[in-house]
Amino acid sequence: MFLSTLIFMPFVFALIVLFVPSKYIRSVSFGLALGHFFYSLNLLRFFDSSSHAIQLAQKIPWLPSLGITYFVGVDGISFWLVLLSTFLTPIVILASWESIKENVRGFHISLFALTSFMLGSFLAIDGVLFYVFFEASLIPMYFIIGIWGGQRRLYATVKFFIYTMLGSLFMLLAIIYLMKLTQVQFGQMSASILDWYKLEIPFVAGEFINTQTLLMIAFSLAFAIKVPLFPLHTWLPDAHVEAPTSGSVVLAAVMLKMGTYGFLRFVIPLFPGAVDYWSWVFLLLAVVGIIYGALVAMVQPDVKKLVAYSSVSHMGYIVLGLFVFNNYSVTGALYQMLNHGISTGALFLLVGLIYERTHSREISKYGGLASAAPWIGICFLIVTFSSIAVPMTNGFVGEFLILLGSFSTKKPFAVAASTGVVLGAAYMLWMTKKVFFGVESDLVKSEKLHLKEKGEKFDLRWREVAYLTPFLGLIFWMGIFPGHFLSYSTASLQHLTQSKGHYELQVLFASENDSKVVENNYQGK
Amino acid sequence: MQNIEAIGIGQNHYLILSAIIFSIGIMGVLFRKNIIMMLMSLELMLNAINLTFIAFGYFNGNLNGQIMVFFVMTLAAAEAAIGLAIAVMIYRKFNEVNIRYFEQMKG
Amino acid sequence: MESINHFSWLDVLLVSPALVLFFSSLIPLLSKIFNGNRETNSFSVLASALAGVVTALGLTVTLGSTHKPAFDGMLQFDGVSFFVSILILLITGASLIFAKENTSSNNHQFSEFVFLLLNSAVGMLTVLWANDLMVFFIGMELMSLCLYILIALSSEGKLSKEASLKYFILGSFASAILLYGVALIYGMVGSTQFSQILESARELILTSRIYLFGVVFVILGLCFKVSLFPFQAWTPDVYQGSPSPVTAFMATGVKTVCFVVFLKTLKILVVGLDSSHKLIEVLQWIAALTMLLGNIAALVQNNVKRMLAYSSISHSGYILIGLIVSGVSGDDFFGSASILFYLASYSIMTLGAFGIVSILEKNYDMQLQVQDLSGLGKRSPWLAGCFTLVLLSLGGIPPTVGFFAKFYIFSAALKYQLIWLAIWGVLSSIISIYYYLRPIVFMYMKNEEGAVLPKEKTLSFGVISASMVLILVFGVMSQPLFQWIISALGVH
Amino acid sequence: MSHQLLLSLLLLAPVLGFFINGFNFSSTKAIAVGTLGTLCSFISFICSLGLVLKLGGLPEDQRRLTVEFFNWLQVADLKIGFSFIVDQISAVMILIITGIGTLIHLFSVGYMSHDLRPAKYFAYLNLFLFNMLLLVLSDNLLLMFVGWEGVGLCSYLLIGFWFSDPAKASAGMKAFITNRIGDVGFLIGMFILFFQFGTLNFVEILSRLPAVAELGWTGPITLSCLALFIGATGKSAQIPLYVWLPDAMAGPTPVSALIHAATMVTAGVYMIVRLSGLFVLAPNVMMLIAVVGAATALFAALIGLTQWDIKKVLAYSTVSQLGYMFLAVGVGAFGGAMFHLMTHAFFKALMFLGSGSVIHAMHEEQDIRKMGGLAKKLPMTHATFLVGWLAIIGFPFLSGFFSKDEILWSVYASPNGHPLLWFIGVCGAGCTAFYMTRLMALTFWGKSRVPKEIHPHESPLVMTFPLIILAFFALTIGWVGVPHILASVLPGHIPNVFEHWLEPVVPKLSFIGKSSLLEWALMGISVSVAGLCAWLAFDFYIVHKERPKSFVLKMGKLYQFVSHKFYVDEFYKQRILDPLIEGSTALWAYVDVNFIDRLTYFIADFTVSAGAGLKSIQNGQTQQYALYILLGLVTTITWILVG
Repeated sequence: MFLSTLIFMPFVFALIVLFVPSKYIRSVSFGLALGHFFYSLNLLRFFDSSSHAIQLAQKIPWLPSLGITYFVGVDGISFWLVLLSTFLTPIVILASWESIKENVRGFHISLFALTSFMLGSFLAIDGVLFYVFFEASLIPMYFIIGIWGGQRRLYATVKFFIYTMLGSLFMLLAIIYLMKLTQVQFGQMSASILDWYKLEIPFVAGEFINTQTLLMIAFSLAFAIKVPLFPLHTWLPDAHVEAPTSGSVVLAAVMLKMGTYGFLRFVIPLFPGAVDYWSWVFLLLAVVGIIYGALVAMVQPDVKKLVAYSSVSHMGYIVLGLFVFNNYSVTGALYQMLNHGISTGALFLLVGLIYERTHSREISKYGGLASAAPWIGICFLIVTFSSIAVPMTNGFVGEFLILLGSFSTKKPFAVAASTGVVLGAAYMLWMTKKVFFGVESDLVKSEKLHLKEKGEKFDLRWREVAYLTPFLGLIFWMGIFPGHFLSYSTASLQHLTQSKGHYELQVLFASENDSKVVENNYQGK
Repeated sequence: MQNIEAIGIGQNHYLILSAIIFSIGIMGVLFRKNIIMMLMSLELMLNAINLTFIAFGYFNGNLNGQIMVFFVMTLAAAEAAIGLAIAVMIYRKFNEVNIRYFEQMKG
Repeated sequence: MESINHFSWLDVLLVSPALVLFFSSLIPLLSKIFNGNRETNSFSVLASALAGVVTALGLTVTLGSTHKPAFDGMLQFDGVSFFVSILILLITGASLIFAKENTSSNNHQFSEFVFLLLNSAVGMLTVLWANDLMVFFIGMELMSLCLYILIALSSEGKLSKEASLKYFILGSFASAILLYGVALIYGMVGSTQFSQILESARELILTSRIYLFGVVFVILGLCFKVSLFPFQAWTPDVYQGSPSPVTAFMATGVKTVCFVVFLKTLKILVVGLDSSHKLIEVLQWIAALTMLLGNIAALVQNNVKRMLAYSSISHSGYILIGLIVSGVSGDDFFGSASILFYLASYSIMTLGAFGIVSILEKNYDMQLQVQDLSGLGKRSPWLAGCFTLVLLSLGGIPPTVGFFAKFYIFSAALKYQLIWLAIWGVLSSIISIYYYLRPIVFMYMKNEEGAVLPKEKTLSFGVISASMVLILVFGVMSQPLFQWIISALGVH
Repeated sequence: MSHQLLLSLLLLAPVLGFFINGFNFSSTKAIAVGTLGTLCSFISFICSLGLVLKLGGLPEDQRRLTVEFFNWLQVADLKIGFSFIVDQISAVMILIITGIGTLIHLFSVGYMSHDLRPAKYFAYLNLFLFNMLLLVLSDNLLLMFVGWEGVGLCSYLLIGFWFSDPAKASAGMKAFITNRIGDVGFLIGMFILFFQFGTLNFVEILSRLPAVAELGWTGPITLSCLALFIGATGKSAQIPLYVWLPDAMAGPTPVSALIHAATMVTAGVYMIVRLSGLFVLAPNVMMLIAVVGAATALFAALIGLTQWDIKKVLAYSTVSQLGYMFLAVGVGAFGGAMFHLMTHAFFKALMFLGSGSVIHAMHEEQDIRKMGGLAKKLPMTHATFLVGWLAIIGFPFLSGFFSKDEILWSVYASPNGHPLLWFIGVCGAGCTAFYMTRLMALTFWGKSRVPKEIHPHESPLVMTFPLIILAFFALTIGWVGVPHILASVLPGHIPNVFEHWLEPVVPKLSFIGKSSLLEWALMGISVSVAGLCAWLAFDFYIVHKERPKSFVLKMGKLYQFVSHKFYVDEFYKQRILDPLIEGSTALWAYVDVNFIDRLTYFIADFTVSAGAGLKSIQNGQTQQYALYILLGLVTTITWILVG
């Protein structure tokens, strides 16, 4: 019940927000989200990090005619992603405190719905349930970008929606096909991922048209668009640029992770043969993405676009780590998912709060911000260092493990990817230099004056301090004590990498009545 | 009746005839511009069908065919009534019975 | 058909829902006549009509799902007809409510309107129950003829008349073709009763060209009614020109009934489509082209009703996939179940959609454009929310019922290796997302103010809200509905 | 005190200073924050002294103190502890770092007294100390890399300390990015080592080394050494990655003294010495290191001849001296390299601080053409600078003399060495003597060319005191490593303490078969070349001042070429950076915007126009609709009958 409560609590919050007087919406939402986060911390208590099984599971019949169940559970792979999602909700509520002025109620409802769907997709162990959450999460994000976004928000949001939808619908077909396979092979239809792991999916090496390869392509398309992997990334810069700060944060920090999580949960364990055979394609795209994203980020005139392309580059590392598929690289990739969530999330928050002050995202209009707002400068520098993987920050651990893992078996890819280390530093520092260093630009000066007249602070305000501090804390905590975080995932990842091709997972149910025997009352002929 | 068969007119003749009449009806609907003429063509099609029914009924040796025809005739009447009503209404409204006049909605 | 000595009151009881509908349809008309051709209070007209519908619904539910022939085997009652007749009665009730609160239908001829609508519903029920090609045809004509006039009854002066004329000419044309098919089948089988056709179909379909012609004619006649390519051309024009409540009624009721009959006739006339793979091929192409054409053409529409019409065409394509599955799958009912599920969910969504359009129309000659919706999200959040939900559901996005409808259809398709159709369906539904999102964009994301401002239309609001609830409930818990359909199909 | 406690304190003191000053970064009380920073640094120095004494107290073959704080990263076979090792090599380093560091902190108190953000400065400086200590003390490559990047980071922050000047901010960025290129090499080297030996711990790696040297270029040891050397070229400013160091002079001068002369830039040398057991197994790489070192030594010295900025001259000098260290390492004279590292740290820190004192006195003027005759105005600075000058040109019996001589001798005599390398080294030494004398002459001697509005004055004691201390060491530190031949003739038989100290941890060179006569001769040659060049410079800039001009006119293009630093920066900009930027812009424009997006639009537009095309089919004509029905009918029937 714990996980279900976790998933559906935000829905209830959304309902509550519907009836809260408009004056209190923000504070009530913040309180609720914070409560939700603290509630989710119970996971640390309940979770047994020494086991690789699906834990705290709950399974009840949902659509028994097709063997579809409401089946949720958590393991080392999804553990931190869940906490990351719950962690971000109160933060983005704080971050949007002043920037969201219209339709505040709707915004918070969307946000809560989004949280629910994201949690659901990380916790779902049933393929169809996963799909439902995965797909449904598009809707609130669509609204968040479309309603509270910037100038070209319509273009961006529709592009985002259709792009993502394009991939996921093919995944739907693949899910259905897997269900059909369970019926053929086990005599009973099942949408449980755990059953799918046991399937023998026909695979012919070297041929394009075979079941496993096609299914892999269908799944990968969905996740590759979500990640996004080069060359399917063009929706991302637009979506990020147009989204409001909070939207960008959630999009970058959690929603993109749904793609990499999908690779880890579905593609890699389900289609070992095909993934093995075709992994070079993914590796190639990942490496191209790393370099391409970095190169293109270097020439962006828009801060947010730069950060967005840096996301493309960083997500390339994660995919590289996943498809190299050894213990180091997968651990690194998982860690990098969190890192990217933290550092890119913080970057978007900072870019957002700068935008709130100056109403411009054009890099060339900035300059000398560090003199005008030293605290913002410090925060930005720290986050930049995390993003370019300076040791002692979180980013380093992930990137190092990914590169180390890649180097053991895929040397050329690792070497190519490591150029991203240099390029990453180049574009981030270039941007930092242009925006923060140098003489205060006219824009900064006038906006500073403007705020001073209004009696507002130009440097970091307390609310902003409140939501940036956790990020900065995490950046160092995760960088200096990665063991605290990795220990929860080690068992799962080790099991995953060691049982390639015969991956199976046990289930530990939260309690007796969380596992009802599922009667499959329809058996087709 | 025997005479008909004696001179070699069989079921197929009737069917072909009715098919021809049906086709004429179709052509009428397709190419006549006058709504009234189109309605008449529709009636022609229905009557071709009636012929088919009768022919089959006769050659199959059961009466159902004939009974069908009564139904069809009733329906045809109802259809004609409604069709004419619509025709009259639009003639009153638009002073026009050319089908090409009614192309407001398209695309 | 020897004599009527099998007549029993039980048969009358079985058809009593239709009778109740018919008699209740007379009440407003009679009261108008006795009032000296003056229109009585539209509310009381509605009340009496609704009372009839509710009584019919009550009778249907009470009679339950029986498997009985009636009237000498002319009618056949079974689980499917039970399920669908409930659906039809609900649709009728909802359409009546919309009609009462829409200016294009609630005019000085509202009594006539109600009379015709209820009789059209009677026609639908007849079609549903028919166990004989001729009865089926008569029911269909009753349904259609009423609709022709219903469209023309609109207060709106130009487009509705044109729509009525178009629908009448094309409908009659298609009916004639269908009837010709009936005649040919009759000629070959010697009877029009389904049970007798079934006996000889397996042999005839392989040997007799004329029978095959007949089957093709009947099927294509049905294709016209459910607006499949290339017989879809009338749909946008007619849907656009008709009063919105009538459109709602047509788009849901007619399509549902005709698809059910389509399913029935396909099974009976062709006896397992495997014996006629050519026909299957044609139907596959029809399905593919219909989905594609409907979705692509809808992309460029600005008129909301016209857009929904094209969307309805594309949905027919999806349903046809299920139909093909149920054809090739022999006695597995998964295809049939998926169709029925799709029809039910499609009806809920489409009723909601046209209901909202009906509410939004300021006056009878308003052509609702997408641009008119601008800013609706602010002015009328509830209605905008409902429309959003409907559109997302039509687009098949979870967690709505539309998603599960597509899910079942695609499941069925993949189960019987119709992979390319499933992929085609997926591709075209991606196209569809664009136009389903467009009104949402206008409602929430445009700053300018649109033309529409919904007035207090409580009853319609109620119906729309109910359909929203159903969309969500069945979206989250589609099992009960699906279970019901499976049991209606006679599986235990 | 136990060595654990000492080490903790050694590391924690600067961190503490960083945090206190960092959170208080807007404080302008230079004295207070400076004292705090210096104090922290001094505590570290005391601790390192304590540690070294402890280490010295141990028997020779057990001189190794290890401390493990916690397990940092553990994934499968990879176990990286937050653990440290104090042995002979790191002992030398921590003494240099904290000792010179403390002096430079002290100097900074005076130097930064008028700055707006002294607290921030001292915070960064303390952070640097911490990272540098991390670098030299870590017992594994990964933790070393942490310090390695950490010092780079601090260098970035301190070079761009006055970030309001875009040029200075750019210099910091350039330093960081250039270093990053090297760091990639370091990373890759680390990966190869890890997969070869299954560990990143220095002690374990060295204990698992094979016995025989690896020939060829593609063996894992050679490749890893090569990659690590690339890392070293980045950090230690060797060809081809040296370009950042001259620009790094944008930072405050004490920073240049500490980071860009004494400590950080020598990290590459330190790393190679640390892994000397590994490097000797890769003779090809060793050869490459020697060649690169020699080339850098000469190349940078040549550029140094033509520079007019006092700090730039010193910067190129640093690059050049680092080249000597690499030359030494390359020929296997690890001890010599460490020795030169140490002496160079003293005299170069001294000269940088001296130049800082000059700049301070000149109100931030750095052009030596606008100086001259400062010896009178700045007597103490001049005196100490003089010591530095003598040390660097290799004046006999000063520190530079001993270390440079040892290197040159090793280069000539080592089995890995080559007379040609020795020749290059001597040429470099000649150039060094020339440009250093030139610097002295133009800055301190001759007539004053100081602009009227500037009134130079001697720096306060807080600045001159460190100068004096450093000068003292620059004079004397060489005596810890007196060469054997010299020791044999000098009274008292001074032992070579330094060599003896390092003996257990670095491979020793054998000079069997090389006569001491040869050594004497070579020493004589190098000293006289240096003396000659120094005299030449004196002649050029003091005696015959018109000569440089005519000389420059005579050399024409060649002079231009050298004074523009061989156009290396321009080359990098035009051939690498500009194409990269242009290429990226093109990539963005053509791949993203014009290809992927265009393709997307094309598909979308195509679909939409297909929809518009369907409008013409749906033309509203009833009879045409009926025709479609008929056509559908006919097609279906034909299909079924014929198809």
